[in-house]
This record gives sequence, structure tokens and C-alpha cells, in this order.
Amino acid sequence: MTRKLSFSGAINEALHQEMERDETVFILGEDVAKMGGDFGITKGIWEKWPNRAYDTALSEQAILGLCNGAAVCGLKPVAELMFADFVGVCYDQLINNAAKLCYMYDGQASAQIVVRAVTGGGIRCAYHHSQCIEPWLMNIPGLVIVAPSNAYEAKGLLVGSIRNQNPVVFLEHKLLYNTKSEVPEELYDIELYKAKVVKEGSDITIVAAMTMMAFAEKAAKELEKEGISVEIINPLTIFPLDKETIVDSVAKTGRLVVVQEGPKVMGYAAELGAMVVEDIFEYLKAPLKRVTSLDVPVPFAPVQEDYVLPHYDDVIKACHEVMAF
Amino acid sequence: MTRKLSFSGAINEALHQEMERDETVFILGEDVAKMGGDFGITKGIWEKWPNRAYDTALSEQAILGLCNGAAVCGLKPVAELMFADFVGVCYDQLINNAAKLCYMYDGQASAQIVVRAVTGGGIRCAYHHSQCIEPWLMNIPGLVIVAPSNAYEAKGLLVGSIRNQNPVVFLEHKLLYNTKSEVPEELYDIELYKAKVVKEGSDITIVAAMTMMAFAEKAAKELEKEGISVEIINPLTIFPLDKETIVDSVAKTGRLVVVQEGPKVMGYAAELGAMVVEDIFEYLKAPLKRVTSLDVPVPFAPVQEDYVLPHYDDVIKACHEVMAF
Amino acid sequence: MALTKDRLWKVYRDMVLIRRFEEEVEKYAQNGTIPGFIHLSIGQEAAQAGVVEALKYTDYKFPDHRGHGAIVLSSPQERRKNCMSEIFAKESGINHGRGGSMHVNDLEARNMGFNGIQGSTVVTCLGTAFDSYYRKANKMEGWEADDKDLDVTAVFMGDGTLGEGTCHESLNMAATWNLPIIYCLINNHYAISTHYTESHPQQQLSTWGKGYEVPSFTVDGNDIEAVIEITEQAAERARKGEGPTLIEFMTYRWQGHFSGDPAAYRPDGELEAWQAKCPLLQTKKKLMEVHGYSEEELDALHAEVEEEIQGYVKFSLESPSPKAEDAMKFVYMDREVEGR
Amino acid sequence: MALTKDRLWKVYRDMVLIRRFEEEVEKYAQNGTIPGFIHLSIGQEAAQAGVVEALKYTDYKFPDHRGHGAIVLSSPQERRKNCMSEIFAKESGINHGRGGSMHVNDLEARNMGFNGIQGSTVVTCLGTAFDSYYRKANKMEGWEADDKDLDVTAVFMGDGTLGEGTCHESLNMAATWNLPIIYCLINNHYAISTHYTESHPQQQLSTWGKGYEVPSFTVDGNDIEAVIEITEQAAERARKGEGPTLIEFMTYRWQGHFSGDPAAYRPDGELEAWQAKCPLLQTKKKLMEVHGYSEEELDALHAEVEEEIQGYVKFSLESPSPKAEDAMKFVYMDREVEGR
Ligand SMILES: Cc1ncc(C[n+]2csc(CCOP(=O)(O)OP(=O)(O)O)c2C)c(N)n1
Ligand SMILES: Cc1ncc(C[n+]2csc(CCOP(=O)(O)OP(=O)(O)O)c2C)c(N)n1
Ligand SMILES: [Mg+2]
Ligand SMILES: [Mg+2]
Repeated sequence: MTRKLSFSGAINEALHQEMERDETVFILGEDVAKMGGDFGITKGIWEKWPNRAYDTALSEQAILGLCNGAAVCGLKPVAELMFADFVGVCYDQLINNAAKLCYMYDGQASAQIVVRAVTGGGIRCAYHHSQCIEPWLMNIPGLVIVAPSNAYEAKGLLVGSIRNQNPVVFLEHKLLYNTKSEVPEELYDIELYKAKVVKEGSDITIVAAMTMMAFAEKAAKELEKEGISVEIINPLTIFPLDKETIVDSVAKTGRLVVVQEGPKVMGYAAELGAMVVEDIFEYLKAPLKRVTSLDVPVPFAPVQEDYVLPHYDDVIKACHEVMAF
Repeated sequence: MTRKLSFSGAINEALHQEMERDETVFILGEDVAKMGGDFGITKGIWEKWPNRAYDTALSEQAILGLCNGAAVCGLKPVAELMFADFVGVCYDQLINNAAKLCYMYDGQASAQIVVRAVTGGGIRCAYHHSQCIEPWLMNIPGLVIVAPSNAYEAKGLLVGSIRNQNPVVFLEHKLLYNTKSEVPEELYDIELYKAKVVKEGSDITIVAAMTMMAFAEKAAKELEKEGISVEIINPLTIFPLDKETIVDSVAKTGRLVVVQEGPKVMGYAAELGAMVVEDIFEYLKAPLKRVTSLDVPVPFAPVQEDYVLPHYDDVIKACHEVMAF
Repeated sequence: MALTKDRLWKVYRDMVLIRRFEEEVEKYAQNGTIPGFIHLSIGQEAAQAGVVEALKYTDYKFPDHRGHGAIVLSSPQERRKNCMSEIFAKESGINHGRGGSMHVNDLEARNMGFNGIQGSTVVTCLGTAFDSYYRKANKMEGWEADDKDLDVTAVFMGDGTLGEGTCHESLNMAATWNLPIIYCLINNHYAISTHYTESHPQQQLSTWGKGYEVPSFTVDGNDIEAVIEITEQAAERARKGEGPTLIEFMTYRWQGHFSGDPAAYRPDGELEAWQAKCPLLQTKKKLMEVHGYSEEELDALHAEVEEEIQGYVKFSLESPSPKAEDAMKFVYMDREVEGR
Repeated sequence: MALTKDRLWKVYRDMVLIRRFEEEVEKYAQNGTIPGFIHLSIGQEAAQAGVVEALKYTDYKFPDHRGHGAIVLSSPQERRKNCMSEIFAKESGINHGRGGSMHVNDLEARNMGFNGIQGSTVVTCLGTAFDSYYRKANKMEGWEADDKDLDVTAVFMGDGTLGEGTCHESLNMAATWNLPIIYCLINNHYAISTHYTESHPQQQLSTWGKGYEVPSFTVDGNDIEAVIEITEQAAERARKGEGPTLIEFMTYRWQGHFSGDPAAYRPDGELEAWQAKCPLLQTKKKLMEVHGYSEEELDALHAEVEEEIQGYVKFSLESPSPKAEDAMKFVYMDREVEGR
């Protein structure tokens, strides 16, 4: 029997175990070493390997630059961005350096780096500490974006990300840190680029990731009672998307509802919608529905943040609408 | 009768005339003053107003930061990014500062700035001087992105952008600089947020912007000969999109082909596709077609760059396919 | 430079106000009334009160994330309670509760607010400094006189924040153009858990400014008289168009990084040593020993501040929350965004 | 420090090679054979040849956008022609023509290439410097010995590029951790049209490095002996773990910013004054006057270089273009991307 472990514990364990196995893996970032991370995710690493955990200055460009250069030499850096929103200040290093290094080096080397980024809203931290950043990066061939929704996935996907030869932005939703699930004690990795069919169904495909998976699962149960059969897909690797799994599912159900935390406009739901209307138009039975945040910065006041973030009821409503179409 | 003017001349004239009219408008950027800009767009301004044209260091964050702060005080900065790709190094100032200032200041002030950015491929300058950046910014409520396709639009839209109260990223495609069209001598502005129906038609809606407009117009003529009636829409303001005009058109034709220079994945064509399958699914007669670049960095070798960028033939092919569906 | 008796009294009151403001904020953050993250400035009152004291109401102030002190002192008396109720996420908040602790701004008072991305305001401040520089150079309305002073911009930035590339771009540009900026580098020794000597090579961070040939100083940030003196000198230079100044204020935050952080990374005794250097305590001593104020007079001051602060708290607690739909306002200045 | 006769002869040949390389590139850029933008380093040969000379083959080199000289000298003899054919966009190019003038890299020779975003390599270089630092600290295979030298990283950056925030973040981190980096600041006086004194506050840009308490020097970048001496000293410190050095090389580019730029922004006579200080001319004079080389010996050297360069050109012209479909390769290391 496997134990239950929290999402944050699972990430911590993945780091410990993979660092034990591979001496080229190291961590760096603001307060990741002596303090063990602002969210406590890197606890115990510096104590075990004082030369493999580096507290840095507030210099995100330097952090990512160092990662890129070190990776080319064969090291495997795992950097932490305390909040994913800070991608803004080191965006160039991600999109014009990490993402293009393999291409620029003509396959002789690549930026095998992991950037762990704490993402999402819900903790009343307003505009600059609450954003979902995946759409900012999804137009950039060469990048990989991974987004676990529970502790089991978090451990396996982080290991898979460290071993992946490309630059991976690993999204950790802050509201998931304390959630628990069964996690094997031994080291394992989950393959990247593969979406997970969380639940099979025949009437509607719901695609959701991270915290939105909870909405999807709850909705599936509720709708099941009404005789609506929902298939749930978790992309896990948000970019590049596992087109085949998603398209096959929608070809089967004919209906697509995407639940996504970030703003609606140009969220990844847009790419999913375009994908199906392009590739399997003839199988579609109903319009796409996107259940998302409203198109505004995330405000501080709890009543306003709650108003802006996606509402569970809207998932149900969207599903009813596509069924009624 | 109006004269013919080049795209670059039209932008230059817009700056001169609007600066004449409004003393709060000024320009800044790398080599924009004494040299008149790397592409010569800001010629003659420093000579006329030496205190209203500023050559800066290579400090894009400082340039945009200064714009944001100055705008709050009531000045109207027009900054130049020599290549739009450099948005990477000042991304944070655009997305987390400019885009959110009005919201953060609760409507008391906003970042009324224009960032002119030289965009697109085709001049054999490889990965970092050839990109289309609009998708990097379209998930950020608060921003405005404007993209003229000819000299007439360039002049009017730049004036409209300077007068617009929000942060505007004004895209200038480098391949358009030498193209000419009729441009009124007097100062005029074109309203933002309004797409232009370039040509009416009934069978297919082609949406295209900037250099891709030429593909659309040529294709429309060619298809007309076969009896296929094409409606062409130029968004002009790429973000926020003029949903109504586009959706109305596709509701009428039932077929959407988007021609977009940047990579396919998460390009703005994705949002257009999602929009129609969400809002007017019942009117769609055929799948979405996206004619775009391939999903790779833009390579240097001419044969490879040409391979990667959108091909005109693919526009025709896409139109035939949606008609045959 | 010693302050006059009255002025020292006034700034002492300012510091007591900050201290009590922060203590109340902490209390309501701890009991869950105030949502979100809170960064407290207890222990750093002198650097905030002193800088604001040295500036004019019309000078631009960019507080940092640990900036409640500078924020509340920048606003006039009648709006200070709204600064607190902003932190409480209330409709009466100075930004209607949409910003909270990290985003309290009062444009009328030229408190330009903070941006949650460290180092961002360090470049935004170039623009406010540029404004009068530009208006004067172009002899715009109200700026025709050759001897008219520029408006000063003061930007607060922590020792950790100095790691950001924006700091370099900003100081480089400000120094090249002689922009009227005071870089107020609050060296409280830590960036979260990281001591400044672990993330910067300099013994004193003011050395950094010298690399730009900018007047750069390190002063005791807990000595309100020293803070005011050096800031006034910097402001004077800035107003006259003589360019920026970098001032490193040595100080210490008593609390952890955020309200609730146990701050286990600090060596034993360090906090106590700094508490002994409390800026309030030092000033109080001077008021009594040098200027002859009595214990009763000080008690009266404390009581007065207490009443004021309790007024803010009551106001904050009693104010209603903002309307949810108001979250849709002002995404754009000139167009609506679709709500629910 | 005067170089030995042989070594000065060798580096003179290196400089002649750069000069002739650049002249040929210019010719084929002007006649349209070479596509894209070309930045030429004519006039700056000493700083490039000298830095490469002072380094080992196994040291990391990050050329800048004006870096053909450092690039071609970094590669071993047999791959130098492939550096040129890369610029010609040919399949035989060292990166199969996908990179061009701005992106010629030879990882085997630890020429790490340029990134078109100015200031980007200035942070990437932290990573190559970190590599041996990390391996040694962790006593990884081959790095067990306490006295083993670190690998040095040299990064070229222009006076204009110093404006980027990355420069600050990089020097700050390198100085804090004592990373083995040499910041080779090529001050050729201009960033496109902007003179360095118009965009930076310092009289000499090396002053900037002093703000980080980093050994910082300004030297005559046209004096190859001075370049080699200072770089060797910096490399020695870096290898021993004593940290980074900043060296400002004063020099001048004879051409405009890019091949074709008329460079109208330069005052009359400035170019001519610098041409009189030509690094090749100076060295040739020394070779003849101090070391007694004859006109004939020098002619022979020039003829030898000429033959070599003509070989590169012929090779470049005759090589076929890459396959169009190869543009799809290596977007990811481990997965294909859909082509046409
Ligand atoms: C770009 C960016 N990086 C990191 C953070 C997270 N962060 C917020 S405050 C802080 C420490 C700041 O330290 P310092 O500047 O010394 O200010 P202090 O907290 O000591 O007042 C960090 C790392 C941030 N908000 N923005
Ligand atoms: C981030 C960024 N900003 C601007 C540019 C455009 N640009 C390329 S080279 C250059 C001037 C560089 O000057 P300097 O560093 O002095 O090098 P030099 O050309 O003199 O060798 C500029 C502005 C760029 N490539 N990247
Ligand atoms: Mg601090
Ligand atoms: Mg230069």
C-alpha cells in the first residue's frame, strides 16, 4: 500500500530522490536553500547537499541564464520562480534562449532545465501573484509546460520533467500544495507529452488541469446522476498538447467543454477549440464552451477575486448547454 | 487628390503632425533621435524638437518604465522597440505594469503609451529578429495591439493609438515599410477596436493582417475567377478583437480561413477559431483553416525561412478545402 | 543636523503612528480579518517617516511592498483611514479594496503605489521624474521659469530588490540624464531569508551607486535626524536638476518577511540587538533628554495617536466590502469588459 | 608585458586573418550573396585575437554580434571555413546555415555562439562558468583535485549592451559567488549611432565594475600585447576561483553598425584618427622595428593568409544550400515537429 502524501511533499520527495540518483541535478532560486523555499518545497536539500542548493539574489534573468548555460554543459538545473507571474522579468531567457537553444545549437545541446513556477489565484494576493501563465508561453515552439493536478502526478511529472531534454516550465498551483493523494515511495516518472483520460464517458469531453480538475470531477459526478456521461481529460503536458488523445475524445463525444483558470481570451482553451474545429469539425455536435476567469487582472478583495475566477456552476451550465444544443 | 506615401513615410508624418498638435507627445528609444531610427522612421523629429526626442541606452525595461510613469503624469510617450522580439526583455513592464496601471490606479490614471515594434520575418535575420509577437500579449487584459497593413492605415492608426488612453503595442511589419498607398496630407485618425471589411463576399471569410493581407487579396481575386466569393476582414486592432464584425461575417459565409504569419500553435487564429465555434457553431459550414508559419523558430537560411513562413498556395488550398467540405 | 524641537516631536508622532498602524494590521492579519500577504515595517519607521518628511506633498513617492508607513504618511489626514481600509479589502479603501496591502496608492498625494513585481517601480519612477524635466525643457505651461524646481521622485527599494536588472537600467538612465530621483535603498539586512551579503558582493550596498558616479551614501536608517538630513540634501540636488542620489538606510525589520513568518533564519540575539536600536525609543529619549519633554507629554501624544488609529480600525471594520461586479471596472480606460 | 617574437608573429597573423575574413564577408554581403544583417569587426581585431589568444581551447567563449573574429579564431583550422560558409547560409556551415552571421557556434571549440538579444549571453555565461565551479565543489568525476583549475568563461559585450539589466544581474551574481568569468567590454564608442557617453554616466565604463568591488580595468584595445596581458591575468584569477574581472577594451569599428550603414553620426576625422591607430599597423610596425622582421617575411604571411581566406570563400560559394525541410530539425531534442 502506498502512503498518502501532500502535493508539496511529493515535489519535495521527487527532488530528493532524483538528486540522490543524479549528481548533475541541482536547485537554485530565491530562498530555496537555507530556508527550503518560500512555500517550503525544497526543504532538507541544502542540509543534505550544501553544494547543490543555491540561494540567489532577486535576479530572475541571471537565474535562468545560469540554468541555460549550465544545462549546455551537462548539468540539470531546477530553478524555482517563487510566483509564476515573475516569468515577466525573465521572459526573454525562456522564450528566446531556453526555447531556442536546441535549435540554435543544431541539436548539439539543449536547455535541459526545469523552472518550477508557483501559479494561480485564490489566495487574495492580487494582480501580480495570482496569474496563470501558460498562455504566455504556448506560442513558443521549443518549450514544454507541465501542470500536475495531484500529488501522484506532481512527483512523477517532476521527475519526468527533470529527465526531459527540453526546457520545462513546471506549474505548481498554490492551492494544491496541501492536497493529498497516494504516492508511491519509490522513484518513478510519468511520461511527458501524454494527456490522461481521467474518466471515460461518451457525451461530453471536459478538458481541465490543475485545480480545475476538481471542478471537472465534481461536475462529472453530478451530471452522471442526470444520465450525462462525461469524459475527463487532463492534458498534464499543457504544451505541446497531446492533440491525439484530446481530438480522439472529442471525436467520440462530439462536445467539448474546457475549464481553465486564467482569463478566457487566448487561454489554452482557445487552442483546444481551434484544434477541434479544424481537425474534427464533422464530429462536433455542439459549440465549444470555455469556462474561465473573466478578462480582468485578478483583484485583491475576496468578493471580487471570487467573482472573477471560474465558477463551478458555470461548468454545469456549460454542460447542460452543449447537451441541449 | 491625395499623394502616395510609403508606410514608413506615413508613420513619420503621423508622428510629426501629432507632435505638432500635442506638446505632451514625445519619442524615445534606441537611436530614434539623432539618427532618426534604425529604420529611419523617426527622421526629422529631433531636429525640430530636440527636447522631445530621446536616444536611450539599450535598456528596454527602463524605456517602458519611463513611459509608464510619464504617462501617469499626463505625457504621451511613443517608444520604439527596434525589433518586436525585444519585447521579451521588457515583457514585465508591458504585462504587469502598463496593462494593469489603469486597473491598479482604479481609473484615476492609465498608461497611455504607444510602443512601436518592428515585427515579422522575411529579411533573413533568424530567430531573434523575425518573430510575430501578438500572441505573447493577447492573454493580457488591459493591453491593445494594433497592426496596420498599408500606409493609409499606418498613419491613421498611429494617431488613433497615440490618442487612445490605454497602452498600445503598434506593430510595424518591416516588409511593409517600402510599400506605398494613398495617404491624405492632413492629420486624421482611425478608430481603434474596429475591424475593417476590406472586401465583401459570401462564401468564405478570410481574416488576415499586415503582410498577410496581400495574400488574402490576391487569393480573393484568384478565387473569384472560379466563382468563389471571398469576404476579407482586417482586424486592424488585433487585441481586443472586434468580435462582432468577425463573427457576423463568418455567420454569413459559414467558412473561416485565417492567414497569420506567426507559428500556428496559439496564434491569434486560435482565438478566432474558438470564438466562432463557441458563438456561431450553428452557422459553420466547414472546418476552420489556419494558414500559418510552421511551429519552429525562424531560421536564417533563405530556403529554410521561406519554407517555414506561410505559403500563398496554402491559402488557395485552404479555401478550396472549405468549399469542398 | 539636529531637528528643531517641534519638528522632532512631529516626526516622532509620525513614527508612533506607523508603529501602531502596523501593529493593528498585524493583529487583524493574524486573526484572519485581513486577507492576503502582509509585509510589516515595524523597526523601519524612521526611514519611512524621515523620507516622507524631507519631501513635499507634490513630490512623487513610490513605496515598496513594506511600505504602509510611507503610504499612510503621504496621504493627508482625512484619507489615512482609507489607506487602512484598503488593506482590509473594503469599499471605502483608497482603491476600493481592489488592491490591498501591496497596492495602496493615492495619486492625489503622489503616492504612486507599489507593483508586486520587485524592481518594477524602480523603472516606473523614471517617468514621474522625467515629467517635470520634460515640461521644463519644453517650457510647457507653468514651467516657463528657468529657476523653477523640478518635482522630486523618491523610490523605496529593498536590499534584495537591488538584485533586479531594472535597478541598473534605472540608475544608468537617471544618472545619464540627471533625473530628479532619490533611490531610497532600505537595507534591512534580509530579502526573505537571504542576508544581503549572501546575494551581493559589496560590503555596503551604496558602493554600487558609486559605479555610476552617482552621489551614494550609507546612513543609520534608525536615526530619523540623519534620514531627514541626507534626504533633504538629495532632494535639493534633485530639484535643481543635479541628478539622482542613492541612499542606503541601514535598518532592520522586527517581524519576519510576511506576517506569520517565524524568521528562523536569523541568528540568536540579532533581533534583540536591533530592538535596542529602535528608532522610536531613540527619538523618545532625545525628546526627553535633549528637548525636555515630559513623560506626561509623551503619554498624551501616544494617547492621541491611539485614538486616531482606533478610528481607522473602526472605520475599516465597519466599512462594507466592495461590489463584486466592480471588479470589471477600469480594465481599459475607454471600454467595458464583459462581466458575468 | 612584451610578447615573444613568435607569439607576436602568431597573433599578427590571427589579426590579418580576421581583417581579411571580414573584408570578404563585407564584399559578399554588399553584392547580395550573403543574406541578412552583417556586423563587421574591422578595427577591433586586437581585442578579439588577444582575448582568444589568452584563453585555452577548453575555455568558454561567448562572442558578441560583432564577433566573426573571435568565432573564427576559436575554431580549429579545419573548421574555420565552415564558420564562413555558415555566414553564407550553406549546408556546410558549422550550424548547417540555420544560424548565419549572428549565430555561428562551435560547441566543440567552446564557442558558445551569440544570442540576438543583446545582454542575453551575459547571463547565459553564468552557467558555463558555474559548471566547473559546481563539479569541483561536488568533487565530481575528473574534478576531485583541490588544485584543479576552473574553466574560464569569456563573454564579449559592447558598450551599448552594458545598458541591459542582465549585465547587472550577471556581474552581481558572478562577483558574489566568485565565478570564473571575464567580462570583455568592447568599448568601440558607439551603439549604432549613440556614443557611449550619451547613454552611460561614467567617463570610463570600467568604473561600473568597481561598484561591485570587482577588479576592473580599461586598456587600449588596439594594443594586442596589452589585451593579452590583462586577459591572461584575469584568466589566471578566474581559474584559481578568485572571481570575475571586467575589462574595458577601448577600440573603434571602422565600418558603420551594419554592413551598409553610412555611419553619418560620426564626427569628421574620427574614423581617420582611429585608422591611424590600426591594431594591425601597430603590430606590423613592432614586428619590423622591434623584432626585425622583413617586408618580405610579412608579405609571405599576408600571401599565406590570403590563400587561406580564398579557400574559405571558394568553399562557401561552392557549398550547396541546406535542405528546406531541415528547418524542422531540433526544435525539441526528443520529438519531431510537423512540417509541410
Ligand atoms: C521579481 C520578483 N522576484 C521575487 C519576488 C518575491 N519577493 C517579494 S519580496 C522579496 C524579498 C525582498 O527583499 P527586500 O528587497 O530586501 O525587501 P524587504 O522584504 O526586506 O523589505 C521577494 C523575493 C517578487 N515580488 N518579485
Ligand atoms: C535587447 C536588444 N536591444 C536592442 C538590440 C538592437 N541592437 C543590436 S546591436 C545594438 C547596438 C549594440 O551596441 P554595442 O553593444 O556597443 O555593440 P557594437 O555594435 O558597438 O559592437 C543594438 C541597439 C538588440 N539586438 N537587443
Ligand atoms: Mg530587505
Ligand atoms: Mg559599441
